[in-house]
Amino acid sequence: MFKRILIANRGEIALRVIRACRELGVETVAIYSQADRDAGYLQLADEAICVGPARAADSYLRIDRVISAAEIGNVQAIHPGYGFLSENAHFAEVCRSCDIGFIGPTPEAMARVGDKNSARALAREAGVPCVPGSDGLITSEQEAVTVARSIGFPVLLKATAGGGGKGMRVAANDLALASAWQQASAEAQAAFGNAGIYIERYVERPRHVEVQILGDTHGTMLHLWERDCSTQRRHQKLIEESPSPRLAPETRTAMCAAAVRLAKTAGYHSAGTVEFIVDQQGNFYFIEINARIQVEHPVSEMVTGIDLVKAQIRVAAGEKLEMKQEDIVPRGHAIECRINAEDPANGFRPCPGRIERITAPGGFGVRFDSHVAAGYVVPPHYDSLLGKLIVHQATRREAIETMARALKELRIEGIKTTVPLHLEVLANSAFHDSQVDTTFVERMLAG
Amino acid sequence: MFKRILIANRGEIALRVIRACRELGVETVAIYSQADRDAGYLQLADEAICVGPARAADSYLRIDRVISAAEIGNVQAIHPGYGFLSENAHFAEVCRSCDIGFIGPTPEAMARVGDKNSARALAREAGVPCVPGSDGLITSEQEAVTVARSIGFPVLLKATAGGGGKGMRVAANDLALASAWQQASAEAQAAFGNAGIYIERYVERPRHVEVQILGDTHGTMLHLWERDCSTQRRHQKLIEESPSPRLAPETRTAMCAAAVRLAKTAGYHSAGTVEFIVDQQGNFYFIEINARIQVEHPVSEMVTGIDLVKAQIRVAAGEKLEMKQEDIVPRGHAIECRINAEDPANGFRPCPGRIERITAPGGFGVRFDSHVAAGYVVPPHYDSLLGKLIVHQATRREAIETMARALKELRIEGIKTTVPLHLEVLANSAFHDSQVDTTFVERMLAG
Amino acid sequence: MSAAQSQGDIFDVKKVRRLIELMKEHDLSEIDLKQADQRVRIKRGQEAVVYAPPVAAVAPRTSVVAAESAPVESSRILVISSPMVGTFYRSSGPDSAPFVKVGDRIGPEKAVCIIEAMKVFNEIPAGISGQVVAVLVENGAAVEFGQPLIKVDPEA
Amino acid sequence: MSAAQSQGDIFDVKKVRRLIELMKEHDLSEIDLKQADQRVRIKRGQEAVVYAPPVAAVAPRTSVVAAESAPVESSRILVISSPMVGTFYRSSGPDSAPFVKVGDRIGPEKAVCIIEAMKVFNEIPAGISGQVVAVLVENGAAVEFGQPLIKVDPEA
Repeated sequence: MFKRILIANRGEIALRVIRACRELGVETVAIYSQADRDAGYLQLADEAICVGPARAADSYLRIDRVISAAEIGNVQAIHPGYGFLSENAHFAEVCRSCDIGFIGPTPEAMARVGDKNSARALAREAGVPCVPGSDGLITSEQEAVTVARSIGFPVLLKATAGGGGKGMRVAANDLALASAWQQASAEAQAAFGNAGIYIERYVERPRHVEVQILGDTHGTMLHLWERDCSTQRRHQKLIEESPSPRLAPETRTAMCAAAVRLAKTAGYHSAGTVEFIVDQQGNFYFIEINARIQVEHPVSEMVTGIDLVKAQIRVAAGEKLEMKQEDIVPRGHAIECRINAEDPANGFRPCPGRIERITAPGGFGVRFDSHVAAGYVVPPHYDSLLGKLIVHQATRREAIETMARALKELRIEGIKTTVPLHLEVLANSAFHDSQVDTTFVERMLAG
Repeated sequence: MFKRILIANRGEIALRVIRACRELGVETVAIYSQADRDAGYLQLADEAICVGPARAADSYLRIDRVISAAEIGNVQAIHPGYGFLSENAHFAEVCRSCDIGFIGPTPEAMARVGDKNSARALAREAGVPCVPGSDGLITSEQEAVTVARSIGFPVLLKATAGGGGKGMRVAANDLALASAWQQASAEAQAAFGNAGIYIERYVERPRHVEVQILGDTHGTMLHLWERDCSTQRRHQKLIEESPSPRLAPETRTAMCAAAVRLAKTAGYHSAGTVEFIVDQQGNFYFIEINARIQVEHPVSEMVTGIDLVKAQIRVAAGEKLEMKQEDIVPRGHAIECRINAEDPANGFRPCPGRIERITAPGGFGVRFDSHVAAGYVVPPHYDSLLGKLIVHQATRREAIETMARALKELRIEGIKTTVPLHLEVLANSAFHDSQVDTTFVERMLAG
Repeated sequence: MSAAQSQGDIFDVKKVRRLIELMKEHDLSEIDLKQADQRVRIKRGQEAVVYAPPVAAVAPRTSVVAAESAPVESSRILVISSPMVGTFYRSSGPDSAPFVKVGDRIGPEKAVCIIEAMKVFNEIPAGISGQVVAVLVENGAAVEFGQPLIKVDPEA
Repeated sequence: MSAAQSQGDIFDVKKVRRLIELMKEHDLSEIDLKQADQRVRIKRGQEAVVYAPPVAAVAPRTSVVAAESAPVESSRILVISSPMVGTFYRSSGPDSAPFVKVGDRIGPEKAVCIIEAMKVFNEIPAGISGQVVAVLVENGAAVEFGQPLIKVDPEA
């Protein structure tokens, strides 16, 4: 096991990794920007090193500074968290060349699954269903039209380097396709420096279901069942749960097996997530692999009883996974609500500022993962996640009741949060009946 | 289901019941003494009624005032919590005569198990092993000597109405027995108004293991497996865990079956605890039944996934238990540490006062049940329990690691607590090896 | 809910003004009234520590509601508060006259109300002498322990 | 809900204004009104400790390390702080003389130290003129971003 690792991240995931390390007896070096210098979780690390000013591009995203901090911090490995450098294959390569362990997949596997087009090729190789679409990148508008006609309208244009909905366009016919093509490639070029676009059939009102995978460097690859993240707003996940409600048992088994097959084909190890969409007929299609720990990993932890971050650190240190697939038996139902510093009444505008008072919920089945405390100032430079409220109960109905109870106990004074939105979703009958697809929240808010 | 219930208690257990009710959609009426008027949990109740001054005998223990509050609060039932009136059969009777539901066993069952001597008779009837001892109360010193010789020294003298170690004496021979007899009966008379004493063989260095039971009013009686509460100081439990380490599987099964048999013989329903001691040879002996929810109930909740307080309210409302014994499968290992306002460096003197700041621990496997917050003033009138820190992990070793991590995250400023003592126990190799009996903490503190 | 409605709107500024005038009149530094889910709390003057010199005179802290059961002097007006939890009645029956009304002169033995608890009707004696200046609770309302019931001016 | 509605909007600014006027008029320090799930709480003036004359002059808070990389004035002394994370070296090699020592006069172009980061040795220029008054970090020590390295008196 590592003696000391560096955490190349901030906020709740930095605290999450510190907690895992403290339980493993591993020392931690935290890095921080000047905007985060007063954050309380830094005191739980064994050492904290300032790597730059508030702007992420000058601090958390600066590979040279993070590596320097790892060197002066004298660590054996780096945990990248999520976001920032976590899916940057070049960063993973630099770590390797500096002889610093990277707590994640190899740079090669990361690159293989990171590009959507090559990931689709891997999926086909592994016999995992993809949304019908182009075999590779589309290079001209004419080709786009030909492909779209062959797979059938409506179609979805996606940036190969994309994420978070950027560079995505839906086209219902030839005419719409022409302008969508130009917008999508321009947007992709601007956002990712890569104008590569591919085309898929547009699946209407899909559910977003993803499979948590976990593999070691000795050839074992397991899944920790699925999460349903259909409750989204503008492609941003709001509520995640496990198991996915209304998923047929055979679909579930097939999807989890497909995820493991795909990960093995990619030569993947560590924790990761294989994302699928499920259409209204219950067919599932591979979308992408997230080569890192995910924000919503706690719901899988709750139902399986497995600490994913500790497992991730253990396999990075070369340990074998002791468990077998048949040992991973889900129990009960878990739900996570992301508590963001946003104002639901004001177009979900980020709402940085000082938290005057906070009362965390507690009791049976409640977990609150948050780096904030009274007096904490939410900096405007990063994402607006304040914490994650996770509940675990015997049934989905009880999980909803516990979540509503816990949300009402959670008091955050000084800034606006997404708590009222969550309460609205939980009270919605479509959510109760699990009639949720990725368009649900927007329809609810419009209604 | 009840529409509205009154909670005849205070502190963390009052908050625990409020949380259960909020999840069940049941309204709550809290009562409070003038010392508790500013306690934050009162705001989570639908109504709060002051029942008297700080002294418990003038407020929480006043049956007339509690019943009046139930009447003006217009409730259908009363949850008594633990302590105070929870095991007062007369109070349960008054509730019945006032047509107010009592969330607990019937007064008859409570009376039957509440008296230790009659509980021993029930145990013999149910074929549950008791520590060899007198058949009933001892009425003279001469009889004490005769009985002690027949069961063999050393012997333990216990008050039939006792609890918390009061009225208990060990005697190693005839001479010691004479003075022990007089002290014990005088102490029992003073403490409980009942000088009744019985004699048992003294079991050296026993483990304290108890079985959680849960029954409905339709004849179903289940167990939720056992808890080990051997980590005590002066008969006060400090740390509880489930499952009990080093308990042979067949002992465990036999003990749990015995608890259910005994509860059925007593005509018991609701939640309750059957306490046993286990001697160094692994034999178990019945000690007593606690006819209420217990402080340490969360460890059983964590390993079974069953919310005991909600179940208790449901069965009190006449609902049938849906689950079967074979559905109650323990998972992982849970540990609870009682966080008391006591000064370990000063003979564990209670340490009331104002809490200036509190940081609650969080993350995977951590539950913190506490009614205190920054600014809370711990009143000197009641027990010193500030909260309960509970962890749940796959294995006992990991549970210990998570507990140590969480205890170090928990910061309470302004008063002294038992946190340092817990850290000392967790670091002790005898505790790691589960070589713990009820004398362990005192031996550890003696150095 | 019914209790809240019967007591009317505590956010009524006029009511608050009357309370404040009472505070000034009697030089109170704090009023804290709580009933069911209603609470009125008003502080006057500098609450906290004043370091000298010169030392500011700090008004003596008085409490109108904290007493165990006996009324406590607050400047001049005394308050009879409820010694138990129950239902407050101003008279011994629906057709009877109230035990006391504003303006009555009373002695310590005078029954001022009945509080019903557990079907027992308890006559509450005044315990003090003076003139009734206010009856604070409506007939039939629930009262908790320590709740102010009747105000008495002992010097009137 | 109905009770809340019947009481009207407690966020009514006019009502709050009247409450505040009331507070000013009567020199109240706090008002706290609570009913059902509504609450109005207003505090006025100095909540806490009041120190008497003479008031001690509190030094203005300054930060010598908060700047992005440029030194920040604190009274007269300027500080050169580290523009990166790395290892600090006072000289270009074990046998070389230090770039600067206390008492040296330096100009903006003058290299004052080397910071090694990722095997790259970065010469750090002073950026300012003046006299070195202190070297704050030991040779070979790790430095973080923004850490003060050298103090310079620009007016000496």
